[in-house]
Amino acid sequence: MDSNNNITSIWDFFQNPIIMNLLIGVVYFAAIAAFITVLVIILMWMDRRVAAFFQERLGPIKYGPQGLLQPVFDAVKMVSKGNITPRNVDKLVYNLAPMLIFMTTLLVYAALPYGKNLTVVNLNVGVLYLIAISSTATIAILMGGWGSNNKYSLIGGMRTVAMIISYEIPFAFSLLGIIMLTGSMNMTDIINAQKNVWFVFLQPLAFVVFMITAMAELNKSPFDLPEAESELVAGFITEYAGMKFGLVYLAEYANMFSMAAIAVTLFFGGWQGPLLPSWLWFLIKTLLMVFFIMWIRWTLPRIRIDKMMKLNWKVLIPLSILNIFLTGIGIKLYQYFTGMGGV
Amino acid sequence: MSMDSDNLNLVDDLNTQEFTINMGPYHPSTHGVFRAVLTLDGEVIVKEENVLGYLHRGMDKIAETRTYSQFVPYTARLDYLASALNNMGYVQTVEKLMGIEVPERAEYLRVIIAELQRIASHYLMLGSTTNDVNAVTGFLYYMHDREKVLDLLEMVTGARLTSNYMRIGGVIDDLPEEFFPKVKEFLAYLPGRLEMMETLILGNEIFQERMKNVGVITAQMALDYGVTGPNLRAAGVRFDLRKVAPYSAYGKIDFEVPVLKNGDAFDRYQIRLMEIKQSLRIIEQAVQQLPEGPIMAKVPKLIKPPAGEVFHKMEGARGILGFHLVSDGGPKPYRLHIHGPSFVNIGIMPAIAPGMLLQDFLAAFATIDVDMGEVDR
Amino acid sequence: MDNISVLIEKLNPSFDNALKLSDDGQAIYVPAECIVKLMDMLKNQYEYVMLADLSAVEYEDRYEVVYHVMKLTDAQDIRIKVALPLDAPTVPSIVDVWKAANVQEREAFDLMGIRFSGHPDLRRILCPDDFNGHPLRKSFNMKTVSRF
Amino acid sequence: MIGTGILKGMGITLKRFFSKKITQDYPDVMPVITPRSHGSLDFDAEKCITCGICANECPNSCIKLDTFKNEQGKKVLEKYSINLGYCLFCGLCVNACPKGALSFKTDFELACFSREGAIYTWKGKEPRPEETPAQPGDAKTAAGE
Repeated sequence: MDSNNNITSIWDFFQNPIIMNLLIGVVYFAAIAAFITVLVIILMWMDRRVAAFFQERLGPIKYGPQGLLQPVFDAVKMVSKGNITPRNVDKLVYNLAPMLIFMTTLLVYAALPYGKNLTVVNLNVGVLYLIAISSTATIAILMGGWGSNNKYSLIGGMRTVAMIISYEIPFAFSLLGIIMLTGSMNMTDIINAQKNVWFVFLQPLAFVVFMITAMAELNKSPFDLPEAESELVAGFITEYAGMKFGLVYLAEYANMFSMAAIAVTLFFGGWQGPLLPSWLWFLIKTLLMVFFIMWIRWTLPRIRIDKMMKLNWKVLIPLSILNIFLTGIGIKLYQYFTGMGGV
Repeated sequence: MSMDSDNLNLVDDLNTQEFTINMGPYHPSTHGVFRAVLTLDGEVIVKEENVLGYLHRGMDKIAETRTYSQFVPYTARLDYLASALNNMGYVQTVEKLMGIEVPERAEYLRVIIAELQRIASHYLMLGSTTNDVNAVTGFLYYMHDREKVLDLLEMVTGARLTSNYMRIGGVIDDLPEEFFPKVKEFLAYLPGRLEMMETLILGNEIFQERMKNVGVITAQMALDYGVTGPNLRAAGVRFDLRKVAPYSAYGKIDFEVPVLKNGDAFDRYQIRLMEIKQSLRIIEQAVQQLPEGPIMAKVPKLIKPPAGEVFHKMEGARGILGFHLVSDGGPKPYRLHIHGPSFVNIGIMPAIAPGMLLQDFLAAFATIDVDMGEVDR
Repeated sequence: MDNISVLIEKLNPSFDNALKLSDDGQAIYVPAECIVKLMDMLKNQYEYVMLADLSAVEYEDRYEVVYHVMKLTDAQDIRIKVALPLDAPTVPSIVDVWKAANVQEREAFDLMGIRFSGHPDLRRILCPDDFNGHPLRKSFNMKTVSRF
Repeated sequence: MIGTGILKGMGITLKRFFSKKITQDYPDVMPVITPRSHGSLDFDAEKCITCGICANECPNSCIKLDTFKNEQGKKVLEKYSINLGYCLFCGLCVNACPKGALSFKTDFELACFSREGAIYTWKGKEPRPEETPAQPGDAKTAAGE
C-alpha cells in the first residue's frame, strides 16, 4: 500500500456520511460541554453573589475580579476530592445516577435556540422533546436516592418522583397554549411567532403556571423538597462526594440555565431583540430569567409536601386547562373578527 | 419493601412498611445534638422518641465542686444562647439564700442586660426556625440584627455569648459611656426591622401554610407537660414571672405580656416577635430610669451561705428557669439542681409528633425552641 | 411560704396526719406512699397546677425527692419532700398527675438513682445506657485532670 | 389575596439587594472591638506578687504559677502560665487580682495548631538562680515579654 492511497482511503472514510455525522456530533457535544462548564462557573458565581446581595452580604470577592475565580477554585477542590463510594450501596445504580442526571441536562441543551440559526438540532418537535427529556431526570434522581442506601436519600428520591411526575402535567399543559397559537412545536417557529408581541403578554396565566412548575422541575426553593437541607440533610445527594457530587451540582446549575432559556424562548421572544446580536440577546434575557429564579429562590420558604401536591392537583392543573380553553376561545374570536380561516 | 417481582402484580402484596429514621445527633435542624428516633409511615410520623444526653456535662455535679462564685460562669454554658439570664437566675438564687440586698442600680443594669440577652435569644430562635423552613435570607436578616444586640452585650459584659456579667451581690461593671448613644440607636433601629421581618416572614403565605395548625400545644397540654415561657403564652396562658411575681427591677417597669391563643407553631413564632417589642420597651424604660448608686452589694470575698435550702425561679428566654440550691454552710453548694425549661419543654415532643409530616416535626421542634445546652446540662 | 402550715392542717385529715412540716418550716414531708394522692389533691383542689421542679438530694442518712409545685395566679410555690432510705430509694411516680414528671423523674433516676415505681419508661435519659453508677451521688467521684 | 404576601416579601428582598452590605472584610480590615472585650488575657509580671489568688479563683484551674524562693527567702514568680484552651474568659481572675497584674486585651486571634499552643506563658521578674533545664519551647510565649 502506498501512502497516497492510504490518505485517500482515510479521506473516503471521513466522507462516509455516518462517520461525518458522528464527528459533527462529537464536535457539538464538546462544544456544549465546554459551554456548560463555562456557563456553570458563571452561574455559580452569580448564584453566590446574588444570594449574598439579597442577604445584605458581599459573597465571594477575594479571588479574581469580583470573586469570579471562586467557582474555579471550588471546581478544583471538587475534582481533587476522593471518590468515595460508601459501603453497602448499590454500586452500579449509585455510580450511574450522577452521570444520568448530568446526561439529561446535556440533552436539553441540544434543542435550545441560542441565536438566529444557532441551534444544535432544530427539532420539529422541540417543545415535546424538552418536556420529555426534562422529566427523565426523575429516574436518575430516584436511582441516586435508592442506590445510596440511606433513608434520607430514599425519602428525597421518592419526593422527587412524586413531585416531578405530578408537576409534569401542568408544565406540559401550560405550554399547550403557545403551541396552539403558533401551530408548531419547533422552537424557531415559536420564536419567529413572537416578532410583534411576546407570548408572556398573550399567555400570562400560562407563564405563571410555567414558572411555578419550572421551579418544581428545577428542585429550587420553594420546591426544593428532594434535597431539603434542613429536613433530609441533602436528600438524594446525601451520600455523594467528590466529582459525583460535582456532577449533580453542575447539572443543577445547568438545569437552571436551560429552564430559564426555555422560559425566554417560549415567553420572551427568545433571541429576538434590536441592535445587539441575537445570541447576546438570548444570553441577556436568559441571565435575567436566572436572576428572577434566584430571586424567588432566596425569598421564599420551602412548601410542605402535601400542600405542594394540593397546589399542583387543585390549582395548577385546573389553571393550565383553563388557559387552554381561554386560548382556544381567544383564537376562535380572533379568527372571527379578523375573518381569517380555520387553523 | 419486598422486591419479589413475582408478586408485584398483586395489589394486595404492595403493602407498605414503617421505617425508623434517626434524626440527629448530627442533623442540620436538630439545633445541636438532639436525636429524635422517628418511626415513619411514608412521610407521616407514627412515633417519636427523644434521645438526649449528647451534651451532658454534669453541671449539677460541677456545681458541687466549685465555690458559689466560681459556678457563675458555668451557668452561662447552660443555655448558651441566653447566658446572662442564666447568670441572673443563679446569682439571685444565692442572694435569696444569703439574704443579700442588691443595689437598685445593679438591678436595673441586670434588667437591661437580661432583656438584651432575651432579644438575642429570641432572635436566634426566629432565625433558626426561618432557616428550618428554608427561608435562608430571613435567617440572615435576623442574624444581622442579632449581631447588633451582641455588640451591645459585648460592650457591657465583654463577651458576646457566654458572659459573666452578673455576680453574687450585683454586677461587675457599670455601663460604659458609649453604651447610651448606641442603645438609643439600636432602640430606634430595631422596630423597623421587626416590621420588615413580619412582612417578609409572617406575611408570607407559604410560611403560614407551613406553620399554622402545626404542632398545636393547647393550654391544658402545656400545663400538664410543664411547658413554660413563650410556648405557654402562645397557648393562651398569661403567665410571665416578670409580671406575676416581679423580681429584680421588673416591678417598676411598665410592659405587657403578649398572649396568643392557638398554640401552634405560627403563634409560637409570632409571640417571640411580640416579646422582642416588649423587651425593647423594658430596655428603653430601664435606661431612662437608671438610678445612681453602687452596683455591688457588700458581699464577703468567700461566699458561705447559711445551711438551708432555696428554690428560685425566673423567667428565662425559654420558660421558667429554676434553681434548687441546698447549702450545708460550706463554701461549695451541697446540691444544685437546675430546672432547665428546655429539658421539660422537649418532653412534649413525643406527645405532639405522631401524625405530623416530617417537615411539620421540624417546624414544631424549632418553634418550641430548645437549647441542647440546657436540655443536657 | 408562710401559709404552708395552714395548708398542712387543711390537708392532713385526708392523710391520717401523715404530713409533717419540716424543721425549717418551709417544706412538707410526705410518706412516699401518699405522694400521688397529695399531688393530685394539690393540682385539682388547691390550684397548684404546675410542677415547677423535681429534684433529688442525697443526705448522709437519706435521700430526699423534692417537688416544687406552683400556682399560676401568683407563682407561689410549695416544697414537698419525700424522704427515702439510702438502701432502696423508691417512690411512686407522679406521671399520672403531671406528664411533666416523666422526663424529670427519668433524670432523677439517671443521676441520683431514685426509683420511681409506676413510671412508664424508667430509663437513663442523660447518661449513656451502659453507664455505671449514678453521677450525682456523693459516692461517685470525679477524676481531677490537670489542665497542663 | 393569596400571593400578596409573597410579592411583598419579594419586594423586601429586592430592596435589600440594593441596600448597603454589612460584610466586614475581616482578615484585611480588622474589626473595631470594644475595649471591654474579653479577647485574651494579658499578664504583667512586674505587678505580680505571687499570691496565687487568681489560680485559686479560676473555676477551671487553668492558671498555674511556678514559683521559687529567692535568696531573701521571698516567694518569687518563675513562670506564669494560662491554658487558654480551658479558659472560660469569665474574668474572675482579673477581678480577684489585688494588684491588677491580670487584664483582658482585645486580641482575639487565638487559633493554634496544637493543644500546647493554647498554653500561654510569661516569665517572672527574675530567673531561677540555679540553671534548671529550660521548659519545652513548644509553649507560645506571649507578645510583650
